[in-house]
This record gives sequence, C-alpha cells and structure tokens, in this order.
Amino acid sequence: MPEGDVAIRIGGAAGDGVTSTGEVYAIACARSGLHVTTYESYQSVIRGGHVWFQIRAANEKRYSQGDTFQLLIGLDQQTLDVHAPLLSAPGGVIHDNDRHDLDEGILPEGVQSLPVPAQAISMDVSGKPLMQNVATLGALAHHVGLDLKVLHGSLAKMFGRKGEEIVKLNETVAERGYRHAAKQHKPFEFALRPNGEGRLLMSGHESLCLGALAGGVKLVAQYPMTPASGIMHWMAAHAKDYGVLVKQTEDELAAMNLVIGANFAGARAMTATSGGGYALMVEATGLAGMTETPAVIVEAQRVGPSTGLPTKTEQGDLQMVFGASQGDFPRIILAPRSPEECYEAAWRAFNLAESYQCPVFILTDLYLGEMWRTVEPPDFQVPIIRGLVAEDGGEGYRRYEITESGVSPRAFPGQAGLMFIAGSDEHDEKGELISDIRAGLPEYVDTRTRMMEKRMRKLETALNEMKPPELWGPEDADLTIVSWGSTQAAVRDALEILKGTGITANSLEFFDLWPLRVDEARRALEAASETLMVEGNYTGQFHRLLRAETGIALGHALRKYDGEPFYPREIVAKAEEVLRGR
Amino acid sequence: MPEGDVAIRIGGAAGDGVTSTGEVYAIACARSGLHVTTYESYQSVIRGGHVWFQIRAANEKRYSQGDTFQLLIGLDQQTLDVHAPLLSAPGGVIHDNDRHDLDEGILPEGVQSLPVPAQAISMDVSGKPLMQNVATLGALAHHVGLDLKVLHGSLAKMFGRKGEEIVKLNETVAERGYRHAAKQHKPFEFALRPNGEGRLLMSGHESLCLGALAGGVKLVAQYPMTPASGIMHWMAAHAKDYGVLVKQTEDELAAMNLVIGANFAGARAMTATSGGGYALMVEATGLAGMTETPAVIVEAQRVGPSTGLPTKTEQGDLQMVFGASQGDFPRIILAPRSPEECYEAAWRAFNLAESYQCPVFILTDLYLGEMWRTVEPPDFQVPIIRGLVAEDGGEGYRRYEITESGVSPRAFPGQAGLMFIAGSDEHDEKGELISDIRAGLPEYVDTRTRMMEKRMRKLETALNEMKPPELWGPEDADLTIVSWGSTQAAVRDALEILKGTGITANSLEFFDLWPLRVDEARRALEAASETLMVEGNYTGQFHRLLRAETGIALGHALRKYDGEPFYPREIVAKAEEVLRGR
Amino acid sequence: MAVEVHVIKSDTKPTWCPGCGDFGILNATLKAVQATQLDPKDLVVVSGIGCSSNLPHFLRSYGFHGIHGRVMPVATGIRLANPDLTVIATGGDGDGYGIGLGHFIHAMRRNFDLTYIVMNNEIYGLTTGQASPTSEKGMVTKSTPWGSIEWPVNPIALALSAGASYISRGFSGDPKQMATLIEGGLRHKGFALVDVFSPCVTYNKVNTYPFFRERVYKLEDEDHDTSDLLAAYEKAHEWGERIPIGLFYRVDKATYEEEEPALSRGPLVKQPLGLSQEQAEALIQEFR
Amino acid sequence: MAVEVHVIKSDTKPTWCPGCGDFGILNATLKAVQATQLDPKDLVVVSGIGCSSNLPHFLRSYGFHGIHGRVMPVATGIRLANPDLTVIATGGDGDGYGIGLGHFIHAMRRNFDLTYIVMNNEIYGLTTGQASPTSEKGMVTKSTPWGSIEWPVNPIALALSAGASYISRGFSGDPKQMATLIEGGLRHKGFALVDVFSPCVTYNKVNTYPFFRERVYKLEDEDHDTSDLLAAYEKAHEWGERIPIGLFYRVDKATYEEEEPALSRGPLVKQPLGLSQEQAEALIQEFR
Ligand SMILES: Cc1ncc(C[n+]2csc(CCOP(=O)(O)OP(=O)(O)O)c2C)c(N)n1
Ligand SMILES: Cc1ncc(C[n+]2csc(CCOP(=O)(O)OP(=O)(O)O)c2C)c(N)n1
Ligand code: SF4
Ligand code: SF4
Ligand SMILES: [Mg+2]
Ligand SMILES: [Mg+2]
Repeated sequence: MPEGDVAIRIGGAAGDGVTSTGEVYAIACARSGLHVTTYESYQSVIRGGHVWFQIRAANEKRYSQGDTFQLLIGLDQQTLDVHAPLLSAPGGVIHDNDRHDLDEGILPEGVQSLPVPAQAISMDVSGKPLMQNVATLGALAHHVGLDLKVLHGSLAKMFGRKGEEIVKLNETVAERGYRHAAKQHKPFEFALRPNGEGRLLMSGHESLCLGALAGGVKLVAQYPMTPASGIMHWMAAHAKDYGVLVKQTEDELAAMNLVIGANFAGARAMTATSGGGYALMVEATGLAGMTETPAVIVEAQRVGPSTGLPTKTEQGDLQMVFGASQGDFPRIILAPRSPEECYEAAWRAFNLAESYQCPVFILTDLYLGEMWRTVEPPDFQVPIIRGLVAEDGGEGYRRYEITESGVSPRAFPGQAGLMFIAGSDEHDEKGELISDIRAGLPEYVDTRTRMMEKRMRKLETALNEMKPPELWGPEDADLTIVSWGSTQAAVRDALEILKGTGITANSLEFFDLWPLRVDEARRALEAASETLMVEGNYTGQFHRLLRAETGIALGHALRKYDGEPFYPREIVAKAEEVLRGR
Repeated sequence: MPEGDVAIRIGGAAGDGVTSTGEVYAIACARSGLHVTTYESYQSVIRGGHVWFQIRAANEKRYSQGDTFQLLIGLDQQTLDVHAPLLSAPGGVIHDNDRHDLDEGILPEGVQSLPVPAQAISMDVSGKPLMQNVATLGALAHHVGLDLKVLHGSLAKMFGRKGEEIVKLNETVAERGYRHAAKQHKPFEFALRPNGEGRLLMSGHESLCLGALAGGVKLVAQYPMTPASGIMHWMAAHAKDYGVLVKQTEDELAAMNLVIGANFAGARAMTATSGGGYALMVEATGLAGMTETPAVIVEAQRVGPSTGLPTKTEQGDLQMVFGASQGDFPRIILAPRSPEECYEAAWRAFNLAESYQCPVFILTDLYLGEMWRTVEPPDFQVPIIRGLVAEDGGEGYRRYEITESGVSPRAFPGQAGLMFIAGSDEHDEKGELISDIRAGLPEYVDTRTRMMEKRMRKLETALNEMKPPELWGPEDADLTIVSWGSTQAAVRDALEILKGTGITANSLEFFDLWPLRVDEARRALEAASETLMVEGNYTGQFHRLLRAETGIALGHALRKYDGEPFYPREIVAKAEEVLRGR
Repeated sequence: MAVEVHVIKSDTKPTWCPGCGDFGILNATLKAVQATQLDPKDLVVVSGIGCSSNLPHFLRSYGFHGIHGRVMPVATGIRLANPDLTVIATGGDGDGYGIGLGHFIHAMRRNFDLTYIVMNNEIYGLTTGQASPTSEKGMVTKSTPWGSIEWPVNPIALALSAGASYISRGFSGDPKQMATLIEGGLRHKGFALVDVFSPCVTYNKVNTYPFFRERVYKLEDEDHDTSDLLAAYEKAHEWGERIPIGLFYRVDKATYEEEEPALSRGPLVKQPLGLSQEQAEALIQEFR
Repeated sequence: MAVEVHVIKSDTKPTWCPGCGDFGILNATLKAVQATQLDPKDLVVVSGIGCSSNLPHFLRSYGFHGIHGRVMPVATGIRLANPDLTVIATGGDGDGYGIGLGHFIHAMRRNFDLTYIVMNNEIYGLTTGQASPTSEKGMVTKSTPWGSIEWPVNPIALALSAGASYISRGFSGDPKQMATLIEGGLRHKGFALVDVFSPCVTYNKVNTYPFFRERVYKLEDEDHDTSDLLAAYEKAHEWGERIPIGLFYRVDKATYEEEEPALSRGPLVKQPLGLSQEQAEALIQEFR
C-alpha cells in the first residue's frame, strides 16, 4: 500500500470482542478525518469460531479493504499462527505475550513483535481481564499515530450506555496500552494525516436503512437471515422514533405477502432477506407483478448453493432474481456498488416501485452490506414520487387501464368510489377475471394479449429512469474491467495499483441492472479495446445477461466463488495476464 | 387441410360432456388406424364455462391440432354462435335444432347445417336426455366415414365400467344418430382411410407417466395444480398395481423436500407441478444441488404471471427453472417436444438424476401435457442407470469425493460402514461442514473452491449425454425455424404447408435444454441462411438463453402469450413475412 | 348512511356450480356486512385461490385475490398498514388449513383484528376434486382412489390451541346463524374464525347438505359456556353422530394492532413520508 | 450386537456455546439410541437449520441436514422410501414451530412413525437472537427491542389438537428423564413429539436453567392419565409458576406407513425397478 494508507487486522475467537475492538478503531479513524473501509470475516458459529476484522484507513478515498495489512492485533493463538505470516512490512504484531506465544520465525522481514501486557493492564485497572482488547487498542493507536483523545471519544461512544464509570475505566486501560507502546517503539512512518474533520462511518446496510427512511418506508417485514438480519435489527431499534412498523414474520413467504398487502393498502413497505429466504418469495414476486403492487425487496447475497457458507460473500443470486416466478412481468433490479449508493438505491427503489407498480430488487451482498465505509453526509431531502394515483370517486374507474406508458392509476382502500379487486388471475382493465368463464373466447384472448403488453410496456417506460453503466478512469485504456455491484471496490483500487504498472485500464460499472440500458452498455463494450469481466460467482451470471442483451462476449473473465471478496491485487494479476497474452 | 386430414370440434358448457364425447371420437379414430392429435380449450371454472375440443384425424402423421376444422358438434348455443363461423368447407355443423338455433347466415360457404334430434333420440332410447352427445357422435361417425362398429367399441371402452346395459344403450343411441345422418347426407369426401390397424392414443402426461414407470419411479409426491394434477391422478389410479407410492402433500415445499428425502434413501422419486407450485420448490432445488441428491421435477407450464390463466398454455417458466435457487449448481433441463418424447424424457430423467446426482427438470406445458396423440408402442425395456454407488463397508468412505467427472459414489441409509451426513452447508469430501469453525480459514477457502468445481464438473460430464438440437427438413433452406419443446407441433405442420408455397424451410428443434450442446447449436445457427425463433412467451426466454450461450442473435421472432397454442398458419404467415422482407 | 345489501353486492355473477355451499356464505357475508353498517369503501376482502377464493369479486368493496395459501399475510399487511380498514379474509379449506396452515396459526396467536371465513367443503374444488386437509379418513377422491389414509385437521381445536379469540363454525344450510356468526366476528376485536361447512355439490359426495343436516346442532341451544376453554376443546373434538355449530369460544384480549408501538400515531398510510430536519440530524449523529 | 454410546457418537465435536442446552439433548439422544440397541446404519437423523440442527453431525449414523423448516417432509420422504429405517427428526423451535409449523401439524395428523425432538430455546440462536415463536410475550430480543407483542405457540396443545400419538416434553436440565422420553418415542409406533426446554445461554436471558428448575415438575409424579385427552389439554395450558414436563399423552393408532398400500410389499427401495412384461402389456391395453 502507498503511504498514508494503512490496514490493520484484529483476530480472535468469536466472543473475544473482535468486532467491538475493530469498531472503536474504525470510529477513531473516521473521527480523525481519515477514509475508512473495513472487512470482517466470521463464521457460522456463535462462540469459539475464528473471527478477523480488517480496517483500512487512508488519507485519500479508498474502496476496498486493501490487499495487505501492516499491523495485527492477535487476541488468541490461532490469530498469531494464521495471520502473522501474512503481514506486510513495515509493520508489527500487537499481542499479549503473557497469554500467547508469537513464533517470531514466521514473521516476514520488517515486521516486529510488539507485545503488550494487555491482560495485566486490564486486571490492574479494573480487576477483570475483560478490557484487555482495549489495552491493545491503545497500543495500536500509538503505532499508527492516532490521537489518544480521539480514541477516548470513540470509546465513550461505544461504551457510553454502560455508564460513565465503565467509560473511564476503558479510557484508562487504553491510555496504559498507548503509553506502553510509546515507550517501546516510535510510531510507524505510515504518513497517515489525521486532520480532525470527522467523517461519517456506516455499513452498506445501515446506509440502505437511512435511504429507506428518507424514502418514506413505513413497514419492514422480515424473517431473520444473515446478512439481511442487520437491516431488521437496525430498523427495530429505530422503529419507535421513526414510526416504522417492523414485523418479524413466521417465514419469508409471509414477509413478502405481507409487504404486498401493506403496499396495496398504500404504505411503503419492504422486506430484506438472503438467497434462501428469497427463494421462498419467488411465487409472491409474480403476485406483485400481476396485481401491479409495488414491493421493495433487499436481496443480500451470501454464498450458495443452499445454506452454503452463511457468513461469506458471493454475487450468486442475480440469476434467481432475474428469473424469479413463472411467466413474464416487469421487475427492476438495482445493484448498488457502495455504501453511499445503498442509500440512493433505497429511496429510489420506493419511487420506482410506486411509479411502475412492480417489484423492485436491491441486490446487495454480505461484503457490501456489512462493510463499513466513511461516507459524505447524505442528502435527506430526497424526492418522493408516488406515481399515478386516482382521484376519489371517479366514475368508471379502471384500476388496470391500458395506457401508453403501461402505468395505470392506483387506488387505495378507503378511497370513495374506486373499489376494485386486485387479482392474481389475468384480468381486464377493471380488474375482473378473464380466467374463468371468459378464458379462451376470442375477445378475451385478445384482452389477455393487451393486458400483457400493457404491463410489459412499463419496463420500457422505466428504462428512462435507469442509469447507464458508469465508465471510471481514462476513456482510452488498454483494458476495460467490467463489474457489477460491490465488486466496484476491488476494481477501483486495482486501477490505482495498475497506474503504477504502465497498464492503462478503466472500469465499466453496472449498478442499475434491469431494465438494462443496452445501448449504452453495447457502446461502452464496443469502445473497449480489451475487456475483463470480474464477478463473484461461478457461472458468470451477469456476463451471461450482458451477452444475451448485447450479443457481445467479453474477452476475459475473473470469477471468484470461495466466499471471500475480491482483492485488488487479484484483479491486477489477472489484468496483467490478460494484457501479456495479447 | 389436405385430403385425408380432418379436424372436428365439439363445444359446449362445462358439464355437457364435451371431453368424454371427444375422447370416444378420438379413440374411434385411433382404433381405425388414423393419426390423431387433439387440443382441448377449457376454463378455470367447474360448471357452466365454455369448453371446446378439437380432434384431428389424418392418414399421415400430423403434429398439431391443425388450423381449421370441418365439422362442429355444438352442444350449446354459445358453441354455435362462436365456432360455426370459423368452420372450413366442405363441412357441417351437427346440432340439435330442437334445442338450439343455428343461424345459417353465419356459416361460411360450403358449410352445411346438419341437425340431429339428439335429445329426442336419447329420450326415446333411454328415457333420459343424458345420451344426446352420443347421438351427435353417431352422426359425426357417419359424416367422416368411420365404421359404426369401431364407434361401438370405443363407447364400450369408455363406459364399460358402468355396466353392459349402459354400453348397450349408448350403442343404440349412437346407431340412431348414425342412421339419421346417413339418411340426411352422404359421408363427406374427406378421403380418410381407416385401415383397421389400431394405434395407441395417449396424452403427453400419460406418456410421461408410462416412461416414469418404465424408468422405475417408486414415489410421486405432489400437490394438485393444473396442468400437473393429471399426473398425480394417473399415478394414484395405478399406484396399487404398479407399486408406486403417491403422496399428496400439504404444499409444494413439502412435495419437493419429500422427494429429496426419498431419493436420499434410495427410492426413485419425482414431483410434478406448474409454475406457481414450482416457485415454492426453488429453495429445495438448491438443497438437491448442494447435497447432490437426485430429484426429478416435472414443471408443466401454464399461463403466468402468477395465477394467470390456469387452464391455458405458455412456455413462460424456462427462465425461472434456469435461475432457480441461490448460487450455482448443476441442473439438467429436458423439454420434450411431443407425447412420444415425454416417455423418453421421463425415464432418462431418472437415469440422469441418479447419474449426476442433481435435480432434473422435465419442462412440459398444458398443451403438450394434455394433448392426446397417437403414438407408436413404447419400448418398455429401458436402461436403468443408477450411477456411482459405494460398496458396503468401504473404509474411509467419502460421500463427496473429488473426482474427475465430478460424480462421487452415493451410499444409502442401511448400508453398513458408509454413514455420512448430507448437508446443505458447504462441506468437505466427507460431508463435514466447513461453514462453521472452518469458514474463512485459508485451507477451507480452498476446500470450498474445490467442492464447487467438483460439483460443477458434473455438468461437463453430463453434456455428453445431452442431445444436440434436431434439424428436421431439408439441410438447405431459405428459412430455419427455431423452437423448443412443444412448439415443435405447429412448426412441423407449418413446414408441410410451406412446401406448397415455394418456400423451403427447416426446423431446428431444441429439447435437451441444459446443459446445452452449444457447439452444435452454434453450428446449426451459423449454417442457417435466415432464422425465425418461435416460442410461447413474451420476452423470448429461450432466445435469450441461446444468445447468451452462442452469441448469435436470431433474425426474427414470433412470440405468443395469449394462452393459445401456436397454429401452423401463424408460423407460415410469419415465415412468409420474414422472407418477403428479405 | 344505511348500507343496503344491493350496494355491497357486485354486478359480477358468481361462477360457482349451482347449489354450491359458497352461495350461502356470500349471502351471509353480505348480510353481516350490512348489519354492521360498514361503508364498503372501508372494507377489504382478501382471499387465496380456489372456488371459494373467488368471493371478493362478488362484493362491491376493495378486494385482494392473491395466491394459494397466503391470504393471512396479505390480510395482515393490509391491517398493519391501515387499521382503519375492516378486513375479511376468506378462502377454502385447502387454502387455509392445507398450504396456509402455518400462517393461519401464527395469525391467530398474534390476535390480529380481522375475520377469517373458511369455506370448508372438505375437498379441493377448483382443482377438480382431490383430498383436502379436512377430508375424512377413508374418503375416495381423485388423489385417493382407495380412500384417504390421513386423519383430517380439526380447525376448531387448532384455533383453540393457537389462541384465537373468537372461534365459531357455521353451516351453509343455515345462512341465518352464519350471518350472525360473521357479524359477531366483525364486531369482535381480535382474530375471529368462522369455519363453515360449505358442501361442494360436484366433488364431495360424502359431506353433503343432508349429511350435515342430520348431524349438526347448535351450541347456543345447549348449555355451552363460550368462555370455558376446556369445554370448547371438548366440543371441538365432537364428531360423528352429532356435530356442533355456533360459537365455541370467545375471549377478550389485546390485539396486535393495539400493542404495536408504530401504530400509536395512527395508521401508517396517514403518516408523512420521509424525514424531518431534526430526525435527519439525529440520525447523522449516530454515525459520527 | 450391543451398541455402545461411543459407537454412535461421531468424532465431530459440537460447536455449541459452552453450557448450551443442546449438549444435554445430544447426550440423551445417544443414550436413548443405545437403549434401543438400534444399529446406527439403520438410523437417519434429519434436521433443518439452526444451532440445534447441527446435531446430526454429532452422531455416527446416516444424517440429512437440510434447509430451514423442512425437516418434516425430508424425514417423511425417508420413512416412506424405506420404513426399515428409524428416523429421528430434530431442530429448533424456529425451525419446527415457526417456519416449519404447517409441516409439523400435517405430519402429526398423518401419524408417520418417527420421533421428533425439538430443541426449544425460545429464541433464534444461530441468527444471533431474534424472537422465536415460543418466545414469551414481552421478551426483549434483537427483533423486539421493546418486548415481543405476540403470544407464543403452545406446541403441546397444538400436537394434541393435531392428533400426534405420543406427546412429551423434556428439559435439558434433566437428561435422564429426557432420555426416557426419547427412548419412549423411538419405541412408540407413530408420531412421537419430544419438545425440550433447552436453554440458550447466549441469547435467552429469561428462560434459563434456573428459570426452568424453579418451575418444572414431572407429570409422572402426579396423577396424570396419559390416555385422557382433556387432561392432557389442561396440562398443556399450564404455564407460569408450575410447568409440567414428561409424557402428556399417548394413544395407539395406525401409522401412515401401515396404511399405505404401496408399502404392503415392503420398502420401496427394495422393489425391482421398471416394468415386467405383463405389466407393460397391461398398460398398453389401456391406450388402445
Ligand atoms: C402454489 C399453488 N399450488 C397449487 C395451486 C392449485 N390450486 C388452485 S385452487 C387449489 C385448492 C382448492 O381447494 P380449496 O382451497 O379447498 O378451495 P375450493 O376450491 O375447495 O373452494 C389448488 C391446489 C395453486 N393455485 N397454487
Ligand atoms: C429460508 C431461511 N430463512 C432464514 C434462515 C436463517 N436462519 C438460520 S437458523 C434460523 C433460526 C434458528 O432458530 P431455531 O430454529 O430456533 O434454532 P436455534 O439456532 O435456536 O437452535 C434462521 C432464521 C435460513 N437458513 N433459511
Ligand atoms: S366445484 Fe364444488 S366448491 Fe367449486 S363451485 Fe362447484 S360445488 Fe362449489
Ligand atoms: S447461541 Fe444459544 S442455542 Fe446456539 S449454541 Fe449458543 S447457547 Fe446454544
Ligand atoms: Mg375446499
Ligand atoms: Mg431456537
């Protein structure tokens, strides 16, 4: 990593407090005005599993967790054994040598052992070993050159609700760790430039929740599932203050149907789940399509197939979401690239769902949803577009009126004179069934065709609101790296690295996936001299979609399906291979 | 229609006996050695809806129900009003003018009114009006030139289980109708050539059931859903004699999981459903994929989205089946083109499912599943291939052994020494979870990759057993008509018609859809001078798949989504338009 | 404003078979709605899929005719979005007690304030006659040509054990009692179940009008205490020669809607969308 | 052959939190299996998803660790394919009484011959602590930060009303009784439910070991008649100061497997595949 760009890693057993330790550090960095990105690796086990947390802080904006890390806090022996050999120099290992043995032989050159008597400090200050992490945090703050006061503030934020006394004890422990480190070693010359202008730090899913609130969400119905549960937890915690009804349902079938009922009644409602849970929403997705009821679905991907690796990341559900439910009907798929974009995707999703009266997906993943990143303060004054709504008491109201745009005026129960039945069977403009005594009669065969075309026209209308892929980097480049959704992070950082290799590359990033801006996509692909598609699944699900729509086969592909996010250097290596091959 | 090729249509209200009347006629034609194809149009209502049944009989093999019909039996007024104007000359309308009024003004030229006092005959013979249909059937037999004895035999087959007396009464009524018609009019000169060599008559789904029995099906778990219910009914009726356990489950989720349990235990088990029901099986499809458990799923498509038109046909679920469930895993998709091929698809599906230990779909549709057609007697000696199975008591058995083919040896509960746990979480070769305390550790990140690759390799191995598309007709042609599944029927008949127009066309037919024989597909498409894709859905779901796989965009598309099957002349018209446009 | 039956009845003619028990239920529902003098614009009738589930089309109110088995969550969603609306959920025995059984029980334990009318014909009608979860053991159907080998569900006993607060059973042959039961359900605050014996004249040749006429008796004619849970269980398990209809059990308890904090400000649909300046600022503070 | 516990116990070490109630259930299960002297090759342990559902990995038998909520249909499929196998179904309260509730009730009314052990910790463990269908009203969890507003399901009462033929409840704090209950279930012909209070020491701070120790009493210590349905209902609704554990109800009735004609020739997996010549000819006749 270049100067002014440092990643640290904290590892330990589940229950060791890896997450809270990392969080305090990340907050401290953000409050110091640094740009922060994080990645946490954990397991599908409640206690005892191995957890590690990487936090990157830099003077300039960065996107991914970074390839390398310079400092390691090892809270257990396994962390020292597994992660110490992976460190980059200059760097060090912060550990408590009263409790674990660091085999210095495994350290790369230029990486030092930086022992801290963390347990002893914690015992000394508080009489309990519980705060040993905080002692290592203090040491860490010194080594990277953070201000002790900022660290104190971050501890206060984290532990504030436990009372002032606890905060004080934590501060003392941190200070002792800091002082110990200061005596041992001068700060590394990482050239981080804390500047005091604090930044906001949030995860992709937190940002998405904010966007949903700004977009007027009124009801969230969900069944717990990693990595979507966090959305329910956040919403539940904020439900009272922000007037959101959070309903944990008995399963995902219920969640999706409940969201449809609520939207039918006029409340902006959403659900969130992961692939296995979404699989149970497939039938009701078609119900939303047919009844033209808005519905917002966050599909937070994780490793499949089936239960797979529940705590690991993948981009493997696009194909399911794209094909979900029998027959054809309009659907909209957004795949935000970053925590910032999660915010926008959320409020846009509600507007799109109500404008086009159809299901709208926000396709995130474990990596994006749970990564924390520093972001610019979001604009809370977002447009609220409720789409076509009928006036009370209109004579001869036709809920499914055939229009040029395909969009027909909605009515909400309680409105006078607009009573209608929303039906999952094919129906006419008024909403009357044509599946029973009318089916197959020439007149209604024609009605079916026209209703189908009306609904599908909404996709053409919606296309105008969809955003074309973004080309990032130089227009002319040796290589165009194509990606969608969260893979942006590694690609953008890879471009930075490539700059130093003499290769010019740019990044073609897709985020509004469906309806797809095919013309722009084709033009961009045709303009590329060489293309490399990077995506996190085995079969190249987006690659297939792109080819089906544009007919263009991308030159090269880099795919990952091991549960880990992309690392910039993997992309760099592949780019070099591709261009060497020319 | 050419000589020796006659279609008749019977129409009435649901409950009027349209189906049984048509069935007796179809049987009589089949027993007369004619080639029969049928199409029945009905509605999602139990009584009183409008039903019509078209039965085509010909001296030569035909595929579709045909474009035109020459004789109409009108059992109610609506039938006379709606269908009489659609008749082709020479032809006639058989109706009871004591009961309904045929407005002769609406008859096309050359079409005659052929009244029969059907109710009077029935009353006279049996004292009840119930057998009036049979009187019209008698008249019909005369008009097309069927042997009265054959009609009697067909009645005996149909009503045999109601007792000899009822059969006798029916025969008498039929004879009276026949004689009445004979006095009124000499047989039409349709040039049908009954030849006494009886043919087998069966529907697509009956043929599929036969194929499943031949292939060793032991358990069928299903939840009722048109048009798949017929499979359950047929199987239930044959369960005792053929040792098949038929379980109607509480829903489709249960059906699919039950099938997985049964296959895990070693019984060949299948389920059948339509789109909305399959939507509920999506999650468990991935379970079969991950645990490498065989499963055969008949997905009988009908009109979507959602409940749509439950009694109408469409090819709109390919995309759902293709994308079903999160993540990537091997699946096999067969789309038989004809009742004959349904038989083969069924037994092949079991062999493929056990050979590749994965879900295998048979994608039929309402049209194909319910159409009756005369077929050659199937060969009941089909190969039974159970795939790789471990020997009892093997030391160090690894259920998910990494092999070159991707296939690992199965073991069945009850086998000594091979105990293992099939798990939906990612696992190692032995079946132990790697999602909990191993997830994310470098060694197991690698295990995940290797397990994923092992599973996906099965698709490559299976490709060898998949059949390439069939090219029917002349190699060199002005136009290649591309279709999949049941659309073959109309395409093949369209080719016959095109022969008379100076256009040479051939038919490129896909039926083993996945894994797709891409090389052969590409070659065939590249060899075509002009291509027309014909499929029964709005967005061109197979078209999209073909383009994604081959990169080739087909020249033209004819799509239908009104619930009706394709008619040959629609394809002819489109073909003419395409070629005129050149 | 007095609401007459003809106002609530839609122009769409039911397509049920002549004699189908569902006609009686439609009429009883119309009568009950009229008795409550509910403005039909504030009524939503929600159903699944089945012959019975076509009912919403025959009322001139708002309606949602969803998918098979999911009537409960859709109805819940409507209630939670706007508790000013009266919600009638309806459908068949297959819809509610078969594929929808889980939702049914969870809805009851939550005590949502809605009325659920189940048109129980002990058969799958629309799919042309397969065994349903209430089909009796031994019943011959298309899917059980040698007789069903399953014991049927007992909806009344299940409702009791799930905690529904108004549990009743009617019979299409007695539309007057049924109207009273439905009206009682509409007036009841909490989950009201009205299970109705509704003969399918086409596919169920066992549980016919005469079958029920010979067997049913009214709970209100006997000394049944509708507040006694155990007595209700006892009645729920009565079957065979004598089959009770009427109100089995009723209890007052808080509804879900009453206890849900987000509804304390009124219906969700009447709340402003988006965030106020203060809310936005408070939120931002959390991320600093 | 005497089967020892160590033979049935797999080498895989449970990854449950130290102190988790599920350890007790595993041990009791091992003991019960041993007591029946079942050859582990003929045992299949089936589960869904959850902390509890990892249990199959800790036995050296066949196992199927499926998806969330679908343990019943998978277990059924195995039983129907091969009734020579003994099937234990297991999983959590969320798995069985939440998402899987419909299957649970339908399986009971069919009286499949299997034993279902539910590790009921009144919480969603694996997903880190949301309310479960058995969480008590008022319980604070991640999904109900202001207290749950739902009444919990009552699995025992539901099982009674669904027609299960062996209905019991154990407590992880009393592994001996639990082993007896599981063994009873394994020996019982028909559907056996063993609901177990299995404290989640990490996420459920209400229903702890002390909570149950203070409250539970054994039905066998009182004068409880396990053949009396109404008495069982009464006990099922007991909650609060005194909570009964033990066998609530038992009845002999035909199992589904016994009544299924296709199984009269023996297990499906032991039947020849394909058609005989005569069968083929008979079939062909139907289509002539
Ligand atoms: C997911 C799904 N599975 C199956 C069906 C087919 N289906 C339609 S109605 C019905 C059952 C009807 O029975 P019931 O609910 O008792 O209503 P009834 O027709 O008897 O009034 C079924 C299985 C469906 N529409 N959706
Ligand atoms: C369809 C689906 N939805 C959600 C999940 C996520 N999930 C995993 S375990 C679980 C619940 C666990 O609770 P419980 O069944 O009580 O088991 P416990 O962990 O408490 O033993 C959930 C919701 C899933 N795996 N599949
Ligand atoms: S089939 Fe039965 S339930 Fe359906 S409409 Fe006819 S009588 Fe009623
Ligand atoms: S989280 Fe609870 S249920 Fe899960 S292993 Fe830990 S103690 Fe047991
Ligand atoms: Mg019914
Ligand atoms: Mg639990």
